[in-house]
Amino acid sequence: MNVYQPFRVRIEERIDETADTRTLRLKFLDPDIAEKFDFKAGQFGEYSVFGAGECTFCIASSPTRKGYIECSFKTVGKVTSAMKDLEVGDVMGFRGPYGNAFPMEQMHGGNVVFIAGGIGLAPVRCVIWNVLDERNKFKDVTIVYGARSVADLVYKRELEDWGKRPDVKLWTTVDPGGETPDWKGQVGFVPAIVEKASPKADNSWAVICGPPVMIKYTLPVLKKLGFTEDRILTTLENRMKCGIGKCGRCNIGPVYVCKDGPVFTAAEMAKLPNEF
Amino acid sequence: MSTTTFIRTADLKGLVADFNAAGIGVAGPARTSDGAVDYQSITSFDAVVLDAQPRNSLKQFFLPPTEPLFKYARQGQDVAILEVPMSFPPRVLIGARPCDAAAVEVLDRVMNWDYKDEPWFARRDATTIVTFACPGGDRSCFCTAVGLAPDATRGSDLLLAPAGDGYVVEIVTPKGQKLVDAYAKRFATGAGVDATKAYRDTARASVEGHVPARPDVIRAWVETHFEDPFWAEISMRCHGCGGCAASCPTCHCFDIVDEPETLTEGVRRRNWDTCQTSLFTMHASGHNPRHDQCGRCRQRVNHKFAIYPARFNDILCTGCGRCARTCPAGQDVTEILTRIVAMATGQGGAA
Amino acid sequence: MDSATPAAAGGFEPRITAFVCNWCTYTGADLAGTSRLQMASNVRIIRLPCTGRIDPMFMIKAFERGADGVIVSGCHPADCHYNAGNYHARRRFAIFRELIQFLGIDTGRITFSWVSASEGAKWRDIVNDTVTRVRGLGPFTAYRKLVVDPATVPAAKVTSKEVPA
Amino acid sequence: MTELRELARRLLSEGTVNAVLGWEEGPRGARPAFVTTPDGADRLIFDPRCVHDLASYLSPRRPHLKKLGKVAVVLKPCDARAVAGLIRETQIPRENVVLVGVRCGGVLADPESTAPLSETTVADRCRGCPDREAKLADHVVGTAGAGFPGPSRRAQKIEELAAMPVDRRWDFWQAELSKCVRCHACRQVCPLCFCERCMADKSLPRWIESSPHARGNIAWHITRAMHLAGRCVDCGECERVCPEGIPLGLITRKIAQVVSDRYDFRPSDDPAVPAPVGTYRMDDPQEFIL
Repeated sequence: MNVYQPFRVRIEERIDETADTRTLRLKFLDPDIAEKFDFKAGQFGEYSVFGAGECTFCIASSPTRKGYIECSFKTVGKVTSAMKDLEVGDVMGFRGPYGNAFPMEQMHGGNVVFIAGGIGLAPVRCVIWNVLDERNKFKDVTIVYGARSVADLVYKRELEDWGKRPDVKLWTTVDPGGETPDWKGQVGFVPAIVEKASPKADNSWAVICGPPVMIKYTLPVLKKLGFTEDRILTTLENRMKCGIGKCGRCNIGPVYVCKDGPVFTAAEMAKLPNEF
Repeated sequence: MSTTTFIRTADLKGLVADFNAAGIGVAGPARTSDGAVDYQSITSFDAVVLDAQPRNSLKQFFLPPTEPLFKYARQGQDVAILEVPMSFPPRVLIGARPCDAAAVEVLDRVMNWDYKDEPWFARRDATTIVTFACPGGDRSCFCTAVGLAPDATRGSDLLLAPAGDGYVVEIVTPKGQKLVDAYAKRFATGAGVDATKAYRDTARASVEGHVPARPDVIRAWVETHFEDPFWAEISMRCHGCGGCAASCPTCHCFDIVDEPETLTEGVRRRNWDTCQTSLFTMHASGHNPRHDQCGRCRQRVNHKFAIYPARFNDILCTGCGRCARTCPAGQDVTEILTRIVAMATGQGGAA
Repeated sequence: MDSATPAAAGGFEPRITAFVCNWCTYTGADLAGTSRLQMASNVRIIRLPCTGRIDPMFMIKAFERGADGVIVSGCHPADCHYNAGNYHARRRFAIFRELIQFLGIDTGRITFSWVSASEGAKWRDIVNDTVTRVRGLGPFTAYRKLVVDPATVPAAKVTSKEVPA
Repeated sequence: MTELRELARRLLSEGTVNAVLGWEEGPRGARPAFVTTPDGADRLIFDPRCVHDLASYLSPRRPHLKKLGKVAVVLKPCDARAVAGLIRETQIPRENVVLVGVRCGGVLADPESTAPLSETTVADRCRGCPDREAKLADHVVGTAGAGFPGPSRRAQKIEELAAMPVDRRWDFWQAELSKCVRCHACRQVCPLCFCERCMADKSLPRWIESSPHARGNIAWHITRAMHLAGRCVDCGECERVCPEGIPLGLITRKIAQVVSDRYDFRPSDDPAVPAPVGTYRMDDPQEFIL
């Protein structure tokens, strides 16, 4: 037994989100682990396909929902390609949870704005679920989610559910040209929609995740709305092998994404050297 | 001062014979077929070469270039995990250099950073390090600039220094004491540490002054000069070969890969890796946060002299100089550090 | 059991991987089959578009995965479906063969041949000769011993893996 | 040396090039130098310690050097063969680089050596080298020694190995190749290993196991040798840089012999001569093919 040996998990369900994005619901084989396993919103794990290797993703489900974990991935490399070939019932590996988490307790009693682009909704979704499962602990909940096109929107069923809830303000948007004739959401880039949604900054937290260019242009909007850098939270990813601070490749300057992250405030991000 | 004892050279030979007889593995610096000196398995103390720095370091005895982490076997949809036992036969490393022994202890920090690396510590537990005080080094040695010395005891269980017809033995750790107790007949009373002073002084003199002993200044400069053109300048000659990392006693970065043996079975292995190659940080998408050699050269210096000190209050370098000796393009860490100190203290340094 | 695979003789049956071109040798092997020519059953054929596609890595991979011998075969010179694939391959094979011989691999483990679509009988001979020759050389244990991993034990029931706060 | 420095100074001050790649005195002997100012030309040296093949720096795999723009590079005759290889394989446009040949009568095995160049200290690959200056060069400077006669010790070792039974040869190579830690230094310094992404780094599929066990190592070294067959210019860098001291030169030299014997090809600094792998003759020998 060593720290690199994963738990075994079985694929309970697989949901195709888009043409190249899929969500897997995983259950621990060992009932003891299934019972004891706990994590915090924002933490990540090393998922493995035996024979292909390991891959790092955040846990896309919420710690408030016990007994399983979910991950969403885009098919790009060796491991994600192998993951795409797995069927329901197949056994995978999981190591974790690793890394820090969103400061859920601190956020209690505040408003929360979620801003996500593309597959970046996966880590944000974990917090959204967490917040909605403990809805009375938070005030206003606003979600701004954008993708390149309607076909690229992930978690479509959940978007529908969130849209129906009276206690959630949901703004979905697609890039100009990405809309379909029956698209009822917004058309435009995420920063513009955030400005349009204009969530109030007072006693608020923003959780943002998406392509670097989206984050780059959304941050000034949030600042203009009055959000301070220490209340804008994001989650980073970098190539990792061990997930536990030893293999030496996820650091951005002095900061280890696996140990100090993956969750960072915009204030912390601003101090990082330009190496991510 | 720790307690000392004494061992005659003849008894040292006998000690290695005792280890052999007891089935304890022995490794030490010995000649290779191509004439170099490597730490390697030995069966006799006669093979030990003490007057040349070994080409490799000790890290391979604790973090092998490749090691299996576990095997897997698929049965239908299920997968069985077969564990590699995390216990290793006892071994004595004899003739270790102080810089190499210290490196092992430096690495204990990261290997135990919140999560214990069992393969590393299982080998650590099984291994006793018998270090010989260094006779002195060449112009690339700079252990005294990173808080060590040719007779530093750090990381060693026993430290031997020559005196008369044998060696004064400093007992550094309980593990060292245990070895001395177990083979008490091989040890005797003899000269004290004082008798080795001249030897130690000569060694120290040979390595001093190659790099200013200002690790704090180096760290401060590296921490505040991420974008300095210095990095681009020194990286021009770098081939990105990673020879420095391979020979380094403290470079410990690794890769984890799955290797299928058959359609249903395979092994997950951990292999040495190096920050000097582009693949090291490349994302599956093709994006590479460390996209050129400039960033990679900076990373190596940064990790050793700024990041590790910030994390563990310890320098990830023991001044052995191997990276300078092995670099095919003449990149020299002593030069880099000396220039950094010069730039930091306002004494120029630009080429 | 036909005469070319005397399994009763000693137990060792070599595993042979054949890399053949689609146009000539594969068709030739097919002809051998449809002509009901008797031959050893030790060969597993991997069909490729052309000998020009047969990278020496394929042969290394075959040995890695347990082959005791390899057959490489394609169109005769001047017969290549793509005009020159076999000419290019011929140079690479020649160099590869001398290289592995230099590194200590018995070249008796690899058969190179040209077998046309009409040479079913030649394919049978190539197969039988190779099987006999490799049987004589014995299993390729030297290659299989290149990696010897420590004995493993089934994973203990994991119950106490720490979940950090 | 003065001639070299004057030429470099002129090329830099006239703006013909932005940088001159040559050798300088480093902390441990000679090492590659990147001179970007006319005054810096005085740093340049050439002596038998200048063993490094600077053609490596012209490889397109080094994007950080592209920033230098047009460069001049100082070349020994063997290095010129590497440049010819890069031109032949359309990796660098000839007009983008100024080639400064230095006349050479052999170099030492080790750039740190302080020994005079002699029959015993000369790099083994220089024994029997017929080239004293690069024909490909735009400028040629310096004077050449007489060179050293062959055969090289490697050639003798190759014969010795060839005479061994095959399984003893296997044992010899396993002892050597098992030392490999797969740092890939041999690839990184090779002037002709210019692939954007090396086959050894590709994982879909994983042809070459990346683990430094004997099985991965032999696959890597066979592949490396095959990919350099007929392209290797015998600059000796792979063997020099190997941190484990593996005699890689024996493998490349062996293949050079095969290519020479079978296809009458010897690496030259003429980019117009086609490489032997990638071309063919209809009557190439095929005695090994049934």
